Amino acid sequence: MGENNLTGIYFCFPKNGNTDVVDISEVASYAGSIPEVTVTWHSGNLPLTDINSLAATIRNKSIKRIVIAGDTPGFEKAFFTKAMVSAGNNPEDIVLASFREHGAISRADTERAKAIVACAVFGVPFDLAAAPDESDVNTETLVIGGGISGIQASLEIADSGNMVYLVERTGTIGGHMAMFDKTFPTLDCAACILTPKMVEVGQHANIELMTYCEVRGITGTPGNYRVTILKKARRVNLATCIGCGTCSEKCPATAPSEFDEGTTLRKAIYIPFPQAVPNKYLIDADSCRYVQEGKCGVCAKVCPVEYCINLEEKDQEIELTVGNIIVATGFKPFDAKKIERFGYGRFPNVVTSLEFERLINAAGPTGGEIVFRTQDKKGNWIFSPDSNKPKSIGIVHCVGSRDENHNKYCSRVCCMYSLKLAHLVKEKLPDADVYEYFIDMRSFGKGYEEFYERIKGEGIHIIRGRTAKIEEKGRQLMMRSEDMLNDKLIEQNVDMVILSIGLEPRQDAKEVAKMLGITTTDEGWFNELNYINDPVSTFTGGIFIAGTCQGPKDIPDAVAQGAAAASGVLKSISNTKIKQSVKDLTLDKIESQAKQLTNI
Amino acid sequence: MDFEPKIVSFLCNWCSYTGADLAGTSRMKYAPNIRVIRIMCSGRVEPTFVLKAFREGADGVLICGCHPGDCHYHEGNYKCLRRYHLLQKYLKQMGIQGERLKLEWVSASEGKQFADLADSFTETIRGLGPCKVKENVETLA
Amino acid sequence: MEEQRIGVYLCWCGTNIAKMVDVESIAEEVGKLPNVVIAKNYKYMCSDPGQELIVNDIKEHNLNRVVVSACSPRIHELTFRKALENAGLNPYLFEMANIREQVSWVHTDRTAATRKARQLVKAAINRVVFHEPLDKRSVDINPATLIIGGGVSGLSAALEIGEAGKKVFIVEKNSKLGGHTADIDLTYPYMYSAGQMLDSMVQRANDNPNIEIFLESEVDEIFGYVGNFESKVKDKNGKETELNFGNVIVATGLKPFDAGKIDNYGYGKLPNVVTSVEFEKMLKTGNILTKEGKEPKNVAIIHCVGSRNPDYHEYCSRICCMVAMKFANQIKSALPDSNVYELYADMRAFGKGCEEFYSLSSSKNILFLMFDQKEGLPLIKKAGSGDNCDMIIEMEEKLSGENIEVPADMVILMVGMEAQDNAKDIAHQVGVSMCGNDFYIEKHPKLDPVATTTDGVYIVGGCQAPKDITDSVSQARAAAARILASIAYGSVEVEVTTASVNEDVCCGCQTCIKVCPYTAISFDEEKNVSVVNEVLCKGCGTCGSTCPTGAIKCKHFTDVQILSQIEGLMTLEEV
Amino acid sequence: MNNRVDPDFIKSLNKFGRKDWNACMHCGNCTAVCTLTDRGVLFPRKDIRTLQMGLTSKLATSVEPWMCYYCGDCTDTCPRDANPGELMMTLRRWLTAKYDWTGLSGLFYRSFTSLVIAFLLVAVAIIVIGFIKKFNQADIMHFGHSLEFWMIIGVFCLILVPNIFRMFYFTVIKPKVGAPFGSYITGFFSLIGNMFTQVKTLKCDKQSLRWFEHFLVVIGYLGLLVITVYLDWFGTINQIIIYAGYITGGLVFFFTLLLMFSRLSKGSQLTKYSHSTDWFFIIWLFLMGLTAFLVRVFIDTGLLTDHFWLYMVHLIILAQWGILLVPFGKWTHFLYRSFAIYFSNAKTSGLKLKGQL
Repeated sequence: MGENNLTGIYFCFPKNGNTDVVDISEVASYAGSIPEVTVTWHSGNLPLTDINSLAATIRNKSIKRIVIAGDTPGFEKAFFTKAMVSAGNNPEDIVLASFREHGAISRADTERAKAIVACAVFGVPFDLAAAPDESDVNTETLVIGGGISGIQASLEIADSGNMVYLVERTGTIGGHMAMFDKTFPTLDCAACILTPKMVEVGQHANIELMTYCEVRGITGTPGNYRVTILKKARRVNLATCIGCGTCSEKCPATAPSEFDEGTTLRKAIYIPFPQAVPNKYLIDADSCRYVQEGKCGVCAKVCPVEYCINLEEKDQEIELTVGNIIVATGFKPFDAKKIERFGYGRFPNVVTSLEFERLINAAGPTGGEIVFRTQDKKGNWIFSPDSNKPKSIGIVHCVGSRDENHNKYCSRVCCMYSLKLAHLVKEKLPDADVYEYFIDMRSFGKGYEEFYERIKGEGIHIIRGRTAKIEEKGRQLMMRSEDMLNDKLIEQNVDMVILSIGLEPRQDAKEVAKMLGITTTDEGWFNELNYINDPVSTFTGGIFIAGTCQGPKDIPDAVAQGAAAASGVLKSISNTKIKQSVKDLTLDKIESQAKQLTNI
Repeated sequence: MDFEPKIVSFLCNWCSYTGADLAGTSRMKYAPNIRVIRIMCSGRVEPTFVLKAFREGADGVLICGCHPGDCHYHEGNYKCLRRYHLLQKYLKQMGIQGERLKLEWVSASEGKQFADLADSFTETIRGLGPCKVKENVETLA
Repeated sequence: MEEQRIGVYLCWCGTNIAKMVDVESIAEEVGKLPNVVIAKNYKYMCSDPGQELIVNDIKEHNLNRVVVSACSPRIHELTFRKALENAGLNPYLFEMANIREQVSWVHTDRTAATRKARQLVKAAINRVVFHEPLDKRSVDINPATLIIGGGVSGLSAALEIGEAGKKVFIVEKNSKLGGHTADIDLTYPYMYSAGQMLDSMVQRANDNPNIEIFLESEVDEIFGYVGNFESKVKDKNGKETELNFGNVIVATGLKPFDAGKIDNYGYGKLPNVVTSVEFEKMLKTGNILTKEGKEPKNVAIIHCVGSRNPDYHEYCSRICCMVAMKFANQIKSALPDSNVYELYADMRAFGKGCEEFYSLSSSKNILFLMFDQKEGLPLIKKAGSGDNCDMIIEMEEKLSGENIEVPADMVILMVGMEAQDNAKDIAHQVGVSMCGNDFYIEKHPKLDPVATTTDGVYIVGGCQAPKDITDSVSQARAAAARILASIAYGSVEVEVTTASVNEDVCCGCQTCIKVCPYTAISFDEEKNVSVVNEVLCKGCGTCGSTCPTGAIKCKHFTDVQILSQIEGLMTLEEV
Repeated sequence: MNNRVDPDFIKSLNKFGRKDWNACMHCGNCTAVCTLTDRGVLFPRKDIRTLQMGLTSKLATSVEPWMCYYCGDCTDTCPRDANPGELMMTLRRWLTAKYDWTGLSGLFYRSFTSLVIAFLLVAVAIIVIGFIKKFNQADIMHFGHSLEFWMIIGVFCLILVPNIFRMFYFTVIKPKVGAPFGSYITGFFSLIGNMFTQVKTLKCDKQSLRWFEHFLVVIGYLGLLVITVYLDWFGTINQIIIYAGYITGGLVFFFTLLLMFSRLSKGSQLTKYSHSTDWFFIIWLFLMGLTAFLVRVFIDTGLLTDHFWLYMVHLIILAQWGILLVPFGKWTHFLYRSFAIYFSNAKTSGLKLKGQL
């Protein structure tokens, strides 16, 4: 460093109106105090325009290096590169101090922002300087969420001979994937490929499966976390239940089946679905008459096993100590009711894609028959096998996604699963007309584009133009859209409409993040340590994120991430040391470590 | 008493056997004439097995494997398919109607399809009447 | 053959079985059969008392074979095998008859169901007679790992394993690590510096004693099997190094499509038509200039060059849309008063933060024009004198249906990505299979995206299919997880129910070698017989059924086992 | 070459209204959600595309902007906040300028100052005339009356009619849609109907109240026009005429007041953004109604002689209205709209003839 290597720092102010951001002026004054820095300047909120004057400044002040600091300073880089070149400098000597990249997002992170700037000035990669101390690690791991990512992560770790606690909120593992019929683009059935893995989890010697449980609190430090888990009263003894189903047969109380997206009814004592793991019954307190009204208790009477059903069972809390935690809490589907123009909830045959997955599933409410939604005696809208079949079906893409009024982001999977559903409809109802309305067809993955081409060849009408509204026309539904590639306005009458709903963070994502001490995006997706090259670690040591809780993803990507998170865990177990949290590093520590690295 | 076909069927462990189990777990009903032998892959099915079945008095033999492309061992089901066509020729020479041997793809999710298949195949065989092979062999012997 | 002492156990499964099958009578009958020492029926065989029943009987009546007829073996075979083990009996001396899923739950006529159940039990008894004790086998894992390719995927995998304290060899054919990422200026969607990111990764790799890097080197053929591979690394001076390793990660990445193949775009003929790769260099060096050294007023970016087009590659290259968007932003930053046109087909902004990036870019006066390759590519022509621009792009704009002209001083072709030229050779060397596009095939497209059908060999990053840095890193780490797990475990279980060759009977026709999907069978020239490598064999039995001389025996699914099972099914018809 | 894309055009359009239609990603929602779109009549997305690409000559042929009554549905539901509704409004301004052969309306839209200057000039002219006539009440009121009369004739013959013909040329002749002659005859009556009722507005959901307000203003305005110009409201002694005048005048300034408030409160999408000319239009309409009303009150109460300035003010406003706002401002929209419908019907029947629909 020193005289012959003068550094100028440019600060970009955030362009959006967001107020809770890093205090730029404070960081700027700090930067001014670093000896190597000659000049710091910023444009306030104005965008840069005059390259020549900038080049002049660089020349006059004989600046050799430039640091661009800000939330996402990369947007200004090309401008500076040009200026540096015209000032006769080496464009390689531009360093980005990106606050977002290293997790300095809100005003509270101003200290870290300073550290980021410091590292940039010293020319030391931030993640090298910001290396936390290491400590011993407990070899046991907690995995939160029993969806496909959680399952994958658990198996990877358990196979290494280390203990895993897999905590799942519902009565069975499997997550959303278990609900799907086929999976794109290969169309192999979700259950066939998933259930063997579920069974494996259930039987694995190193996995303690804790279904119907929720994580309530976490204390301690990386490598040595103490976790409080709420074991909800299942009221059926997992050890002795032999899954014969007599109880369910006799149970008088019913409720909409969560697993079938409420498209059919289940009993109050039930197994979520035939291949559930553990394949044991559980009692849903909200719909159980005994729990609610204190009478009934038929299940306990008919149960062939003694003391298997205990209606008096209460919730209890368990304490665990683990070294690492993998968060794989997944997503929640967008609530289609929010878009009134589509009439979901008003028109019985406007269904969500997830409902349709159940409807078309061979193991679903109708054994895979595509039928109209009908009302049963009690007035519940359900799919019953004996009702009629639609002759035409419309599919609406991007429901709740790519929309400033709802979710700005793209949900990544809808295009493909919509194509898949279209294909499945054709398979089951070859004479049915299928109309698919999309904005951009995002078939990006391996074999996806080929799948798209295949579907096009199956006589499905694929139309570019977002459906704007759905109205009831007699017994049918009218979808109004613009077919912009053929310069037409389409008012298409169909019997049934599938809304390809997007993915949303779980409603309690932000609380969970708080409990774990990790951060989320504005929407509530968990933030990774580095979006580009560390997508599964977080700023908290020993806590990893996997699958759709980090952002929408398809199955292969979720699986890969699950495994990737496992690798983070195995890394620390394998060298018996774990890194503490990056977020806890002080400015001084990072500064000094950076200085050391420069001296090397 | 009227004729009750005896049917031996070979199911691959990964798709068809699982499918047959699914038919059970979802309580689908089908004819009790099918007797299942579990093998790892339809590619394992030897001609001898089929002939043995007929020799022992089976009226029909049903082989089920994963759908093309889904084979757990990549292409065992294709191997089986090839062998099946040869077998068909051979059976005819032996005076056994080709319809008595059937090869079908049943995936792990197709419990319903398996149940239907069991019924339809039973009916086919019922239509064909008893297979005489066993008696013939015994009279010869 | 020692005396057969078989114990038969029928399960009621509460009423699930008993309701439809007369288990007691069956127990009574089969009890009379030869070799059957005891036949019992119990309410719940799977329950702990049920299992104790078996264990005790084995000890008491020193049984050496056990048959349980209950639910599907897919549910409880393991349970009962464990029971046998607890009783000190080899778990494979066990057979299960499925009389719930495939009898009691699917039939309605009790007599018929009972008859069927009886036959299944008899068949199981027939079969179990010929069962042989099999020993679980496992091979030790060499903790070292070979990584082919030092791009961002290979690098992340190396760091993951190396920093876990395990040995890693990276073999990179170029003179520096980083692959394509090293040529990139910024990454989308947050415009982070690829260089800075890579610097730290490379530094970590260099500083790590566990990571051994071979630059400008290539791997020779790889021999051995999971846990115990060996190969040679040759550097450019022909210097060879022997390597032994337990796992292989293939991270050979991909290469850009050759834009010269598409006439319409005049790449190579028109000086100011450049590829996205060349433009990245311009961005890094900071001079976005035409060949004439002028700043371009109009810059056109053409998407899907070589992608989504059956004439070249049908697949989508996954990242070009976002890279193009990134270019547009950088151009607008460096040349604020230039016009940027994006000629696209579908805007694939699917990643985290990408759709937001798209809408942000839209607000920067970037003009998005849609074309459809199926109905003809845009045509780039040299502009006339009066046009005051260098080139004219003629295209049919799909969103307006207009035939339009787009002025351009520079055209950037977003070239797609395709498999490396030497993909096939590598595939042969490591023994992975390829799909039509020369990308490597994963073990399972969804649930096993990084493993291959060859145990111990993993494919990550671009060589499996085009993908961006983030997704490549996830894959790399996924593979690392597998490897770390296997190392930690120290050994891998290998299939027990494998095939084996009876050398006296084998005629050396080598048919089996042709049909084996795992190249597990090799030929012993001297003895002139086939030899099964039981580590590679997965026990599908295809070879067994193909073998003309019956020399191949498929353990636990031997001919005699199955044939006698058939007999069992057919006997006891009219009791 | 006129099909050369021109990304700069969109910037030049900013003068005519709020900017940033590049946000549009062409999902087609706006066109589909609109209740007024129909086969062959697709907007606003297509116009957004044309203007993004800067194909001005194509844009000039579009009658669609006149079909929009700005209910705001498209803007409410736009997934990119691209505000298509306001775009239609802006295009209407741009087209008005395009049709106007004098180029003045374009000038007034683009520069506020020039508009103000024009207003001052007119005011000065009136005052000068006042001087010449020595502020003799009878003379001036006579002059005012004839001024009104000639103004209407003049504006109509010299500006409005030629502009309508230009519109006809741009939208029908140039794009060469061979509309059958008959369709012009048959369409004529609906043209008149639309012109005075703007009944198409009712096709928009939640618009009926606005339509009613609008309708009363038009009635009031036309009524006042007839009564003052042809029945010489300020001169007459016929009680019926006088009261009719009061009512119509009242209507005008009362409902314009309402409209002004709604613009200030910015309740609906329509009223969110207001171009300077919108304000001029509505305020002057209001002032006209008000002053006319007061003048007559003063006449009846005999105050006018002492407060003759009031009539001068009225006259100035009247002149500014008649010479500037009517031919070059928003007033023309009600003509263009009706003719747009007239032409587009002709167009569609033309297309039907070609079998393109």
